[in-house]
Amino acid sequence: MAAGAPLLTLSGVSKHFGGLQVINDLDFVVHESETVGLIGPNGAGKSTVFNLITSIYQPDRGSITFKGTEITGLAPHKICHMGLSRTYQLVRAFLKMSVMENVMMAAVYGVKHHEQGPKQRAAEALELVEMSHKRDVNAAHLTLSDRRLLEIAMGLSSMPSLILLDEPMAGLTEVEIQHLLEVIGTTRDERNFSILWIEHKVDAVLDFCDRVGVIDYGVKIADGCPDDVACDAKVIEAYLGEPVA
Amino acid sequence: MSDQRIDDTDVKLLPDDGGRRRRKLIWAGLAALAVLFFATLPFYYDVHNGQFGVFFFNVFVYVIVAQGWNLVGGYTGQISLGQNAFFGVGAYTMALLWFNDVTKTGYYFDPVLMILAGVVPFILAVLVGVPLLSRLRGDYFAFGTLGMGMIVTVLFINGGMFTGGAEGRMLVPKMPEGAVFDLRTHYWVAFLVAVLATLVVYFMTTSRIGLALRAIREDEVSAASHGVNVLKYKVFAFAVGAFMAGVAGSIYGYYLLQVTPSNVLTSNWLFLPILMVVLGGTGTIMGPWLGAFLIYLISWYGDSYFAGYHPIISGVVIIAVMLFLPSGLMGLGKKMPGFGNRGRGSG
Amino acid sequence: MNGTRFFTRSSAYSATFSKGGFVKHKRILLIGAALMVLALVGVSLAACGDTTTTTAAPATTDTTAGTTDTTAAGVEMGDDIVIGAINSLTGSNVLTGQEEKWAQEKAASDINALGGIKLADGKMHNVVLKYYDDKSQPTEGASAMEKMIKTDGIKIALSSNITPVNQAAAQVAEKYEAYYHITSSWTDEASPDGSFPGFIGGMDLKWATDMFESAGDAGLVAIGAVNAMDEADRPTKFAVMTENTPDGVGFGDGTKAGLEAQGWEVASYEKFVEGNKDFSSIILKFKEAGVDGVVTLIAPTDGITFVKQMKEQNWAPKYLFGYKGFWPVDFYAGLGDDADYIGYDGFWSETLPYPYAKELGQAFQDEHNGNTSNSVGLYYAAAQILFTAIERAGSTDPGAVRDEVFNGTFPGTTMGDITYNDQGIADIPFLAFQWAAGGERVVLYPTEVATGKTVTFVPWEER
Amino acid sequence: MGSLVQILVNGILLGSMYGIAAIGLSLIFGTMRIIFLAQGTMIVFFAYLTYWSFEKAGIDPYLSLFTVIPLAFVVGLGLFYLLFRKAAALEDKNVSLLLAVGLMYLIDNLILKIWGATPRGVNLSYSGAVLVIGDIRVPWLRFALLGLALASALVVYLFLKRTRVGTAVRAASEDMEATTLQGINSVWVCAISFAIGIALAGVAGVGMATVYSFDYQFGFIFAIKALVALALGGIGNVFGALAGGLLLGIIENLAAYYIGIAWIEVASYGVFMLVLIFLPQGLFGRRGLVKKV
Repeated sequence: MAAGAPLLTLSGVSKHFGGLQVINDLDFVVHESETVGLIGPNGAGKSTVFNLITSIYQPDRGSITFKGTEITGLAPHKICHMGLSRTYQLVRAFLKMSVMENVMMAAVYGVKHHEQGPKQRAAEALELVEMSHKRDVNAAHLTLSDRRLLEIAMGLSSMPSLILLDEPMAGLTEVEIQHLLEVIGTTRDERNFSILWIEHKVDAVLDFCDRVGVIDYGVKIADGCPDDVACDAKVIEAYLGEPVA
Repeated sequence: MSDQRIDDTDVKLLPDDGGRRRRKLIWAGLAALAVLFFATLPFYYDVHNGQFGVFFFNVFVYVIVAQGWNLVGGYTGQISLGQNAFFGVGAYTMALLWFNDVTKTGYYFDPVLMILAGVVPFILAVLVGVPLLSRLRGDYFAFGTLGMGMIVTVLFINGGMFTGGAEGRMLVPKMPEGAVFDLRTHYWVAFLVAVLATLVVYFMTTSRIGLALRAIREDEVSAASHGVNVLKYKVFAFAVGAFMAGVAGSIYGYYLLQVTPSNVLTSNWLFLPILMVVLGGTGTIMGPWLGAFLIYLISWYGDSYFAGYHPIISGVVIIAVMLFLPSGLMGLGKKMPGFGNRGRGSG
Repeated sequence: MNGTRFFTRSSAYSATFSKGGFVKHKRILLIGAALMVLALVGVSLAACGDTTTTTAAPATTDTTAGTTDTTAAGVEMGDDIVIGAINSLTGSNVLTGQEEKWAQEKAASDINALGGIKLADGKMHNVVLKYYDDKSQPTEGASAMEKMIKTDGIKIALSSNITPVNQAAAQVAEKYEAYYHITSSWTDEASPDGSFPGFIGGMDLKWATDMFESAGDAGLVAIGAVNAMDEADRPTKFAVMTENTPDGVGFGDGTKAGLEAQGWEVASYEKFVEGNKDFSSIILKFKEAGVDGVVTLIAPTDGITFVKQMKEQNWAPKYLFGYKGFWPVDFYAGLGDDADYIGYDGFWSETLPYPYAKELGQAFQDEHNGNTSNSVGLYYAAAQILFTAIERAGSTDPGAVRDEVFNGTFPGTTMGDITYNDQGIADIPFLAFQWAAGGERVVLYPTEVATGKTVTFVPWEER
Repeated sequence: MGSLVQILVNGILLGSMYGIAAIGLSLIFGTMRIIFLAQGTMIVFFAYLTYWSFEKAGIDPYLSLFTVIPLAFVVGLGLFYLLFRKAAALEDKNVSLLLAVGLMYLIDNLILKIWGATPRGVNLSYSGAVLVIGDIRVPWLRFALLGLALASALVVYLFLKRTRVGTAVRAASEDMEATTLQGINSVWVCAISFAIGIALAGVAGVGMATVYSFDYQFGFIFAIKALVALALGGIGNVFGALAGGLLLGIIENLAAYYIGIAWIEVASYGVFMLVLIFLPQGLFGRRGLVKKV
């Protein structure tokens, strides 16, 4: 519960597609060195939140600040340079490139200036996610869980202060999830960055995060410590109202 | 499409590092031998009068354009359908500057003119590329470049006194006193530039720039979120491709000594290089060479043996290649162990 | 994203899809598709056979080598003389290319039937033509010339029939000292002020000759035919409309200047892109400008569209004269009666009082469903001249043959007596024709060979 | 003023051809992202078939619609399964682009070999009939073409809205991946779109045969014009594609009259580029279709 200064702030963010209001007046904060979960049923608008933060979509209303700077509408690569990196639900590592090339790419372009060279950073990031032995494997030939780890390594190599994890556990087996959680845990302790974690599966997030927000139909319905959220009537209703696939 | 994305059962490791390095060495050796062979060919073969001289000259010109397209279309994944415009603008830059005695630097195979012939398309590509690439992706970019090609063509046709209109510019009368047309010079210049173009593409794509370009090809959004200034690199690749096409245009202009819209702005300079790259292997360094050689071989001998039927044959060849070898000849080797096609489908 | 709603909706469809109804249909449709494709191929082949027996007669053999067996009695036969022929076998210019090829092959087989060409070695030599495809494009014309010289070692060639292609090919011939016997390319020289680069005459070619007309003078036959009209019928305001190609622009500029030099008013000068599909705005413009005479250079396909749209807009000038596209029989066939009273250029007519003209025209008709040609005589004459020059030179040395043509006089061709100047240029007079009602060709100009008088283009409603 | 109206009418009449072709392209491009450059060639091919059935059997072109459309549909299915099935699934769009180019070469030159280089056109007894409204002249055959264009748009629209396959096609043109994930047989959806696209080439072919003179190399420029119309109107919208075609026709006619016929390409492609740059989703396309993700 070591919440520092606010790192990422969403205030009054709204977004609609066609006639569909996907995000409605969302306020949300991530503090320094904080691990925050964002959960919600399928289609609640979780991924859209990420796409709004990383400027893939422009919000209709509201503002997003990162490290005190307004990043609404800023080019995605500039947001990355500011120290915000993300993973994707459907892994978007570069499949035709090797693991090392993937991480190198992120290391070269992710940070503008750093005392460590990109090669060193990339190697370190791979070491952290325990994938150094697969550095010359093409990303296309990795298992799904390795691809997830690869994306995390790519994120790490850009020395972020905040990583957005987009359903990293989707499609993984129990064993793989355990491994992933361990890796994320150790790297977080090592590097001391914040995490904003979207997840469909609730239990892991409740165990792992300092704080959890819940959204449904684009509206935040709960925000607090995991135990409180788990007991919140609205949350339970949201989850039971639409059966988990 | 997506069945390949979540493809976690099929784990295959690439051959170990040593094998890769060995293969790389073999390639480098072969390339060096080939360069040596082509560079010295004029010493033991009559390039000027023999049929292979002009054959290879044409292949080299196509290789330059194809390498340029390879950089944009192959490595960066932006299908440009405007290469003929850059080729033509390059040829016209050379021709008009020469014709109007602008630079006063000698003109016939003047390096200044040839570089300018690349610079002008480069600038054009930046001017066109920034608005197009900042707003359009993939196919829309293809439409946009196609439109640009059409506009450039019409502007040159209607250029009146400036461009010489539909009649273009005749350069023979401008040949310096006593200069003799010798195909050897053309052969060497074209070869040199083709090798240079290949080296530029090679070093660009194996350097850090290459990482960005390949990342953009596979997934622009992801590349951007990993810090790549997508627009900058796309425009850069597009402009370097245009530069190459322009220089190739000037070399071809020096060969024809007559630059007209129907010589240098036709769709031949658009589709043939693309075909060569794709046939050889998109996004491979040797693909354009293989492709250019084969396609030009078909077009050179096709109409000797199947007069009047060669377009039909070309059509069938294109279709057959795309059906059975969509990743090109360079993909043939990869196909053998069974995973050549993997990963191509997703991204 | 709106993933959820989409999911639930479309999964309902997926259920219906997998129920099988579509799968069954699909198989039937697939089999049907395969059958249809087969049927189409069959139909195509049938159609192919159909046309070869009727219209595609000239393309029977590539070379006339077959005649080597028929030796002329008593004279020893030497090796065949192989002459290259650059021709548009594919691309936009095929139609004219086919007529040219027919005429050249006819000339070769005629001379072979007479025993061939006698060279200095005292032997008779048969002529064999080897064709190279210029694909109707200048760059390919240059390639074809390279190929001819380098792969086959042939250094004498008959030309293609579009100016830019021949210019490019001539440029190559010049480099390797091969003789290029050009016809059908504008002969214009460069203008003194350098504003106009000139066509063949502007290139100062040492290794090529050209027998044709200057683009500047070509328009004169249209004017000549106007002058042959009754004073009252003559148009007063002209429009010049041409396709935006080197051929077209050279012609257009020349014609406009020619008309104005003779005191006619040119109210409109338009260049259109080849393959244009809509002329209605231009027709409207002409209509409003009070244009009553049109001189145009236009391809047959565009020409048919143009006249069709003239009729749709109910616009009929007093005089409509077209180069290039209005003379083929196919133009008349494509328009039917609507093509009546349209004037057009020609290089030749079988009615001309030249030796063999009538027979050549008859031979063409026999092999083309009775259709006539107003060009084959030119191509035939070009081949005749080349054969004569080879015979005079006594060898197939390109330089020697060339020297015979420069300043040479060739009497009795199907184009009459032809004399080349010291630039290797022979200007031939164009002819003006008109489609009479019913589709008969009438020669209007020059008046000494005219077979009829220029008739006003009859307004549509009076037909 | 009168002439302006006439120009607009002429433009609309010209544009209806572009429109029909663009609707077909819109389906093919929308679902498979194939830049189908052979569309013009297919149109010419069906124009020849129409011409041929008229010359050989005296079948009125408008009657032959009933044979040409099903034939074209089935040819489309055949082409898809023979050529484009695999290519449509590839991320590398060069393959399908070049397949279309190869097909264009092949069919262009097959037409040349089969029917020759002669320009063809169908001369009907009612070819010259013109509807006269005041000063404005509307040729009936070209008017009929506009009718065909509207009918095509309507039929395709109803197909997309009212049938299950149509809904799947619509879904696919929005997000092929999602469609695949939802278990819709994406191959079949592509096949249907492609076949309808070619069927529309058949419609356009009949129209071309009746109104224009055509030859074997008419196709390429026409395909590009149709692409321009498509991008002008906006992808994923049937009436948008039609409107794009009409707009292109009007631009060309206005340019021909006011600037000069030599400049129509600059005018039409210039407008096209401006639209691409400032309204990437086209004039009538739905916003958000050009997705960033």
